[in-house]
Amino acid sequence: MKLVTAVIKPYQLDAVKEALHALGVAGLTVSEVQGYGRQKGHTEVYRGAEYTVEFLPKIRVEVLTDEIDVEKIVDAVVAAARTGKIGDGKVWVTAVEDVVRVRTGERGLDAL
Amino acid sequence: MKLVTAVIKPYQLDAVKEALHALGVAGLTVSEVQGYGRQKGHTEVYRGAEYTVEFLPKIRVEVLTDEIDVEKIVDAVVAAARTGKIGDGKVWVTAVEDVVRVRTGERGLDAL
Amino acid sequence: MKLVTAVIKPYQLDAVKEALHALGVAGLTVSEVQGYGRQKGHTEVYRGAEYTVEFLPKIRVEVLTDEIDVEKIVDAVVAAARTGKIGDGKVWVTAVEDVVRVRTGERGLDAL
Amino acid sequence: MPEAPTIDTGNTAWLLISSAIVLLMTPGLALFYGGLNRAKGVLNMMMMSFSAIGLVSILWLFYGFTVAFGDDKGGLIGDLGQYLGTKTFMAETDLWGETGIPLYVFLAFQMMFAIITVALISGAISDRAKFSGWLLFAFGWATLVYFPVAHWVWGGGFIGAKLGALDFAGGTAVHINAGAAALALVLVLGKRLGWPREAMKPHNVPMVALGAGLLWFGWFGFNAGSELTADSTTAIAFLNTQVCTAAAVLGWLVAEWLRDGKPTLVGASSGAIAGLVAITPACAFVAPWAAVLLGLVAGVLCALAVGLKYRLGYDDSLDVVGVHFVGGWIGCLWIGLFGTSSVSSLVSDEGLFYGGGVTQLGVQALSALIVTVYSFAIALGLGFLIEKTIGFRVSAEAEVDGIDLAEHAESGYDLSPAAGGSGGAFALAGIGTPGAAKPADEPAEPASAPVNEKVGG
Amino acid sequence: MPEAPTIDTGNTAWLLISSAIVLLMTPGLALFYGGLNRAKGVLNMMMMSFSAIGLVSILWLFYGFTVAFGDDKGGLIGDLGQYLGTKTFMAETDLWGETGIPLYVFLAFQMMFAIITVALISGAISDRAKFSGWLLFAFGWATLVYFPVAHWVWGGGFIGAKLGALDFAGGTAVHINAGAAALALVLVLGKRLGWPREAMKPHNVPMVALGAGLLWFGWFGFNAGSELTADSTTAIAFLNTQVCTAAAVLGWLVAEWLRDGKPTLVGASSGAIAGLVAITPACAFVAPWAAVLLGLVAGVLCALAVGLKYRLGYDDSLDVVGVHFVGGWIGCLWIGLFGTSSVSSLVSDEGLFYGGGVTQLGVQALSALIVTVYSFAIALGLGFLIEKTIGFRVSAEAEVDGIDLAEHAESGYDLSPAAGGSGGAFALAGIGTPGAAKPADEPAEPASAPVNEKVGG
Amino acid sequence: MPEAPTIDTGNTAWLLISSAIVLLMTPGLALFYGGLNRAKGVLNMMMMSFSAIGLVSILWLFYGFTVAFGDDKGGLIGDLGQYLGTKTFMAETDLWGETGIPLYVFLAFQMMFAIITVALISGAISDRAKFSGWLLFAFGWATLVYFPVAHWVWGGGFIGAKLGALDFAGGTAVHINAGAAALALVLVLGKRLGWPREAMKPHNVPMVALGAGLLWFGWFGFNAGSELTADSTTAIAFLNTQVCTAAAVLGWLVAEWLRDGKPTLVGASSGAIAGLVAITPACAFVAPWAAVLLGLVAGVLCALAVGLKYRLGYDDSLDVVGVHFVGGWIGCLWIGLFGTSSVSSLVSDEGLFYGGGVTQLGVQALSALIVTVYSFAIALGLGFLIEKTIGFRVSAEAEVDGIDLAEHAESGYDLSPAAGGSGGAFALAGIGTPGAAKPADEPAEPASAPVNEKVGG
Ligand SMILES: Nc1ncnc2c1ncn2[C@@H]1O[C@H](COP(=O)(O)OP(=O)(O)O)[C@@H](O)[C@H]1O
Ligand SMILES: Nc1ncnc2c1ncn2[C@@H]1O[C@H](COP(=O)(O)OP(=O)(O)O)[C@@H](O)[C@H]1O
Ligand SMILES: Nc1ncnc2c1ncn2[C@@H]1O[C@H](COP(=O)(O)OP(=O)(O)O)[C@@H](O)[C@H]1O
Repeated sequence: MKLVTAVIKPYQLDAVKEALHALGVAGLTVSEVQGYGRQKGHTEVYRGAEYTVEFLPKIRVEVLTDEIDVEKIVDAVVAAARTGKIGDGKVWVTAVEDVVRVRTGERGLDAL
Repeated sequence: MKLVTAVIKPYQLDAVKEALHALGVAGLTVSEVQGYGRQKGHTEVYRGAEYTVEFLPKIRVEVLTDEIDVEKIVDAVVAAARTGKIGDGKVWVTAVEDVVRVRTGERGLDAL
Repeated sequence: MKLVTAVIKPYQLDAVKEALHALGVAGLTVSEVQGYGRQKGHTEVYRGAEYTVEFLPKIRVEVLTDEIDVEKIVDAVVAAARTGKIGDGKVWVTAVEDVVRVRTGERGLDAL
Repeated sequence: MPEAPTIDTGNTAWLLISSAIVLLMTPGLALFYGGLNRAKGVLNMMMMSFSAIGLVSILWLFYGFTVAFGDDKGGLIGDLGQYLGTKTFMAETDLWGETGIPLYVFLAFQMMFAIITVALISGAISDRAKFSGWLLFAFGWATLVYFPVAHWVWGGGFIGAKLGALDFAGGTAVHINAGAAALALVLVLGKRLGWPREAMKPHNVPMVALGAGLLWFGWFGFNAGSELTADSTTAIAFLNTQVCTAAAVLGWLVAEWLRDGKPTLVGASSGAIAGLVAITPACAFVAPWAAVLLGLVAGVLCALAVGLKYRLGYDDSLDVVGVHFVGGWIGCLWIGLFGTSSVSSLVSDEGLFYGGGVTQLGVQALSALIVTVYSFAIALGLGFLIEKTIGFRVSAEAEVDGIDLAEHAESGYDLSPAAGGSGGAFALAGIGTPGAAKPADEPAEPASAPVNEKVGG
Repeated sequence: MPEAPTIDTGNTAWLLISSAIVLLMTPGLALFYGGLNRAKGVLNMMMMSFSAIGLVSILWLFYGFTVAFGDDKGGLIGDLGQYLGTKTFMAETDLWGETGIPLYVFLAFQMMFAIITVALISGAISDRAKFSGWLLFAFGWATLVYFPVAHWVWGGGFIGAKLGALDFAGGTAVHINAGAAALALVLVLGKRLGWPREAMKPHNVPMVALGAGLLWFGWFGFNAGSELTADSTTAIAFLNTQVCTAAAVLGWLVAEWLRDGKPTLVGASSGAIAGLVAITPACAFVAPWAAVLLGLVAGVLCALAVGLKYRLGYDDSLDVVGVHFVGGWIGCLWIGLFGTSSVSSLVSDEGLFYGGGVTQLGVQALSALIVTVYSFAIALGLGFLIEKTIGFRVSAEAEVDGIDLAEHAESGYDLSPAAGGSGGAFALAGIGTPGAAKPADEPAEPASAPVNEKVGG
Repeated sequence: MPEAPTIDTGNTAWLLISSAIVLLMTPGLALFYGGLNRAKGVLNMMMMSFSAIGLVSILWLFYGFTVAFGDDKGGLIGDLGQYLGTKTFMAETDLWGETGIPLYVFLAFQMMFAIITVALISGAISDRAKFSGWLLFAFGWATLVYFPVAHWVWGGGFIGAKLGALDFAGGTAVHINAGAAALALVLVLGKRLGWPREAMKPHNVPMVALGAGLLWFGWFGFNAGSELTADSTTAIAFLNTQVCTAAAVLGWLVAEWLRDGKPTLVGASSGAIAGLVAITPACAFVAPWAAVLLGLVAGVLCALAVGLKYRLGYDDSLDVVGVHFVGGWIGCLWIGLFGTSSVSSLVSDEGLFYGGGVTQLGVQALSALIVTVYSFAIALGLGFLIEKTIGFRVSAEAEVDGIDLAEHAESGYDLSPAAGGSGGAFALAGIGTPGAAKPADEPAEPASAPVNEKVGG
């Protein structure tokens, strides 16, 4: 079992979701994060004081999958999330030892 | 060392927390996430336009633990989070190479 | 490849960010979490009813890095996040099998 | 030969603006209640107020006004034919009494009272009442309770004209009346799921304070407007409203400070409402110093009263009983204690503290009791009728998911710290939309893929 | 010998406070529109209203008032020299007509109308208009359209004085006028990125309801204030405003209930605005029951009309056309249907339902048509001129990131459930600040490292 | 034989409603300040305003009014016995001067001024003042500074009656007075932790704009109400208030645009306040065009002034000094520059630009200086006294965690994008409650496990 985690630009979420859907991925979990990297933040102004917001809003997408599909999923996410501009984000893979579906108690592949 | 991650229904958090407490788990970290899966979202209406909210609010619970307790913890979380309805969520386990308690610098089991 | 995850006190984020910067870490991802542990929550009052907020706001910091730097990074984060009071948080390390930079498709170390 | 009454532009101006600010009280109440509520029911809570404006205005125009203010029939009801809403009153003589005010201004002013009285009840039943049930209840209670009770108290009916009970701006007719109905509905609907184990605290305290501010503002029209003209009675009603309310803010804060260790903004806002409620019946009958005392007493007592529900086990969600019912009773009795003819010629029996004995006090208590019993009984009956027929309470599932989604298919906020600002990834990602497009990815044919737009079917 | 007119304090009081509450309508509109907007553009949306207050007030003082209300020149424009803003009018005789009201009060009252009419337009172009473009448009449209049209309708110009069209408080001059301009701007600016695939729903519904509440409140000044004096016409205008609006709330809710299965708070708020718009021209000319009917019709029709944009493919973001243009037309024609001399002596031709034939109806339609065509044409021209010169639409990138950041370098909220409270780690962490200090870590020299403070350069 | 003065209903109506809208200014201020503040201190900020309403109302009733408006004693103070709050003034002759207004209306109107003047100060000390310290300060400063200064300026005291300084509605008595006290408190309390390294930006900008809108609205009562009657002076005061404020919005926006590259909504709101402050003393003394000029100047200068704190190193958190103190001085001096007897008969020495020399300018400056020095000195003394006795500043820990939790045990928001809506898992999970129950898991015995309810001990 693997966990694919992607940190992407918010506007790409829909494309990523559809790409995963096309691969038959049935579920995913997303959350709000703030990213810091090569991409520059923006500047706000408040009563003559100017300051920089360095963190940028990003979306983290997490997909549990089996070993076989993992490459396809990574490729699909990367392709769908790409705009070609700095700040497109990262995708990474970690090993998962076990997965359980809460509703049924099924384990491993059946839990997905 | 292991990390147990659970994505559960918000209303089950309290039960999960108490189940973990009963096992002597001293700490945990939770965050807001949005889930997509078999469970259907809901529909909102705005000035005659109707649209579907596909993502559902879920809570992610993370517990660092040692190898010995991990099965007990997974079972406890699964039992406490279960309502039997679609969307109850997933629990998964990953290996952790090291843990440090920031306050003291303690490592490994002592850090929990 | 490794993933260093830290759960820290919100006010320490800036110090952690600067410590990482000093080590040449180019990117990181942060998110809001709520922590439960030894540190006590606070009490709120509402029309004569008093209740305890058990979860405390924390920040999760995630840094992808290569094997070589991981110890330095952990040490730097622990040092920067420490206030010496209960609730300073945890830092842990997990193995990452692969990382991709979405923009370019670069993999592994080049993706950082 | 007495001159025919003509319009007094000053009085008319005062009552026009009073009517407008009393109308504003109901949106103010919607904010006050809405902010006190949990976020997942804020819209339903506000809808109960906004729908009361819509519904009660129409009922009042067509028959409520004539029931309440038509010529008295047997002490119980106004002449039904006199002011039916199908008629038009634009003659030069269509003024209200000796006030120099057009009839329609008085009708509009009193309309705003009917609206807010109904809306007040909704705070007790937050997060669990079907919207259709609420509308039905509002219709029934306005018709069977508010309109006749307004007649009894102000329109020449038995409480005001025979019994001689005093109620300048609505202690019995408005606050005790609404509070008793609220208690009845709480018994019909039962507790919210999880209450009282969960605290169910306010989701937006600045909004609570905003609502309290608008209510305070509008209440000057409510109380000082009730004189109908601009004179020195208006002046003292205005002043008493201010100082009693100020004292009640202090009273509630002190009670919190002593009991809980901390004074809160929810407490300050609640204290303001308690003071406003308490001074409502008494504002033109007591001296300013007695109004200050009333405020302190009402602030402290209502702060204590809102805790009673935990002991008695009824879930009066936003404390309509603890604030309006209790505050209304205190203010109503205060006239029997501190009412004095040196302030108002309407006071025939001096209050107890002025050596006038307990006559007026007894009359006040009786009037409050009658309204309490009548309103409670009818509301209970109406509530059960609705529960047994169309059902009054939403399903447990709807309650857990949130009544805003279940009853109104909308949710209060889509903020994400600052959508598009320093945070707000979810909002940027268009979560909650039918499909977040890539920036430049516009549909080829503009109208081809609307978001399930249903207008054209 | 007729007495020289003197100040009537009652009328003056009424018009002073009416002016104040009409001014409050524009912040109310900013909240209404701002809440309906997505969070990332809330500030820009509100800025369009606030800047309209700033800009139009000054234009009105200096030349708008004399264009609109100076002595008529050829039915088209007021005497330009008569009330130029450089003059001062403090003589005892500087009153407005026979109303007993100082000239400056009338000038101020009408100023508030000019402001909000301009601000109304902004709802159509949310999230995509350059702020500089908006300012230029506001300046041009106020000057070329609103000021003369106000003259045509109310200032002695051809629509009111020659054609004999009736418009008590601004159905044509305000709502149709603004609605037609809004449609023109939508055509110039095009759709928001992602529309209509994304739903772009309101980010803060309680704020929408608050805005609607303030608009409703201020509208009493708008409509009943338009009588200028406090008399029985004022009274019926006030009452009709209330009951028509109440009915429109119900009408919109019923339409939603039948069509979508759920009534919403956005619907109740929108229905209120639809009712207020519709009664605006007719409030002093129809009987209360006819106002109720108007409200029901306007509530239902506007609820249907806001869906038209999906079929026709134009992105009138917050439905200025569907509510103000459509509602304005309905109200304007209503006078031809239900206007009656038994309510107002200004009605010379009875409405169709009173057996008066279609004369007035035709006149009403013609007046609405003239204003529609004129406003649309000039707005279209102005819009294209701005687009071709300084550019009217922001870049796609600015639109995606959010117009608040792009045009105003600020973001609406920094909440994080409750910064420092039960949540809010980000706010505690000082994300969005130039460097969050450790608590005790203050800079050694206080003024040495300001946050890029630029005042002193 | 002169007739005994009788009540003028028009004037009374105007002052009643003016009093009500001036009261509304303080909740408006609470929203304005609260929105500008960080989220973790929004409630404390609003509490300072709400508690000022509670406290100062009572002080004013009992002795403030007689100190300020009792018959003058030696130019310094009013007759203490004359209007003590224990007395009642309901005689037919209890009117205020020649205005035809009941004494109690004037007392209430002026009460609202005392309240807001005290509340204004709180903006300077955000996020770090103990609530008990604030209450003590409010009590002391109102008593020792505001009440006598109001007497000096308006009540027959030496500044107005002897010196001949003009201050129509409170440039010296209110804004300079509060601004000088604010500066003193900033020196006593010191900087917020992290300032100026962290930007500490507004947490809720729409709330700032709402507050500004309510302040603008109420200010018409403040300025035009200060004439006490409804006449042509009222009219020009009203108009000048509007056009000066509008110009100041534009002025501030232009200053931002040139300096920072972007105009902001916080800037537009701040500009409005700056304009309102500046016109306050001058509104009845200058021609409308001069009011426009004043607005532009005040808008630009205050926009620059708010940056000064970074250079001088004092943390006037929400810029009370930069806006109220600076704006107050500008408006006060403006009378010496553009005051003219062609607008008001109260102007005896024409302003400099009307060829009247520098007499009035000097008098104005002197009056402003006296109030500045007196208020600053007493506030400084009071502040230090409080700091040395009960302590005025909260602990560093309380400041980091948030003053709302530390001083009031509550937090502003529990939103989570939309609890129960499209997001809001935390709110659904009941985080922040003593134990979130499973949906159907109700306690067996309703009242057995209340949430630590303490009422009954
Ligand atoms: N070393 C890292 N560890 C964790 N997250 C990272 C790391 N580097 C970048 N990120 C995440 O990826 C996002 C994009 O990175 P950035 O350097 O801006 O652009 P790019 O990936 O296109 O080179 C960041 O906003 C951050 O959320
Ligand atoms: N493959 C997956 N990867 C990550 N998270 C998943 C995955 N599948 C489901 N989830 C998470 O689990 C939640 C529940 O899944 P769902 O399919 O709705 O119900 P169930 O788990 O009962 O079959 C989802 O909302 C999502 O957050
Ligand atoms: N076993 C655990 N698993 C996951 N997170 C934990 C665990 N224990 C503690 N934490 C996180 O670390 C934070 C600090 O822990 P706490 O016990 O309060 O203090 P300390 O780490 O100083 O002993 C908690 O708020 C929680 O977010």
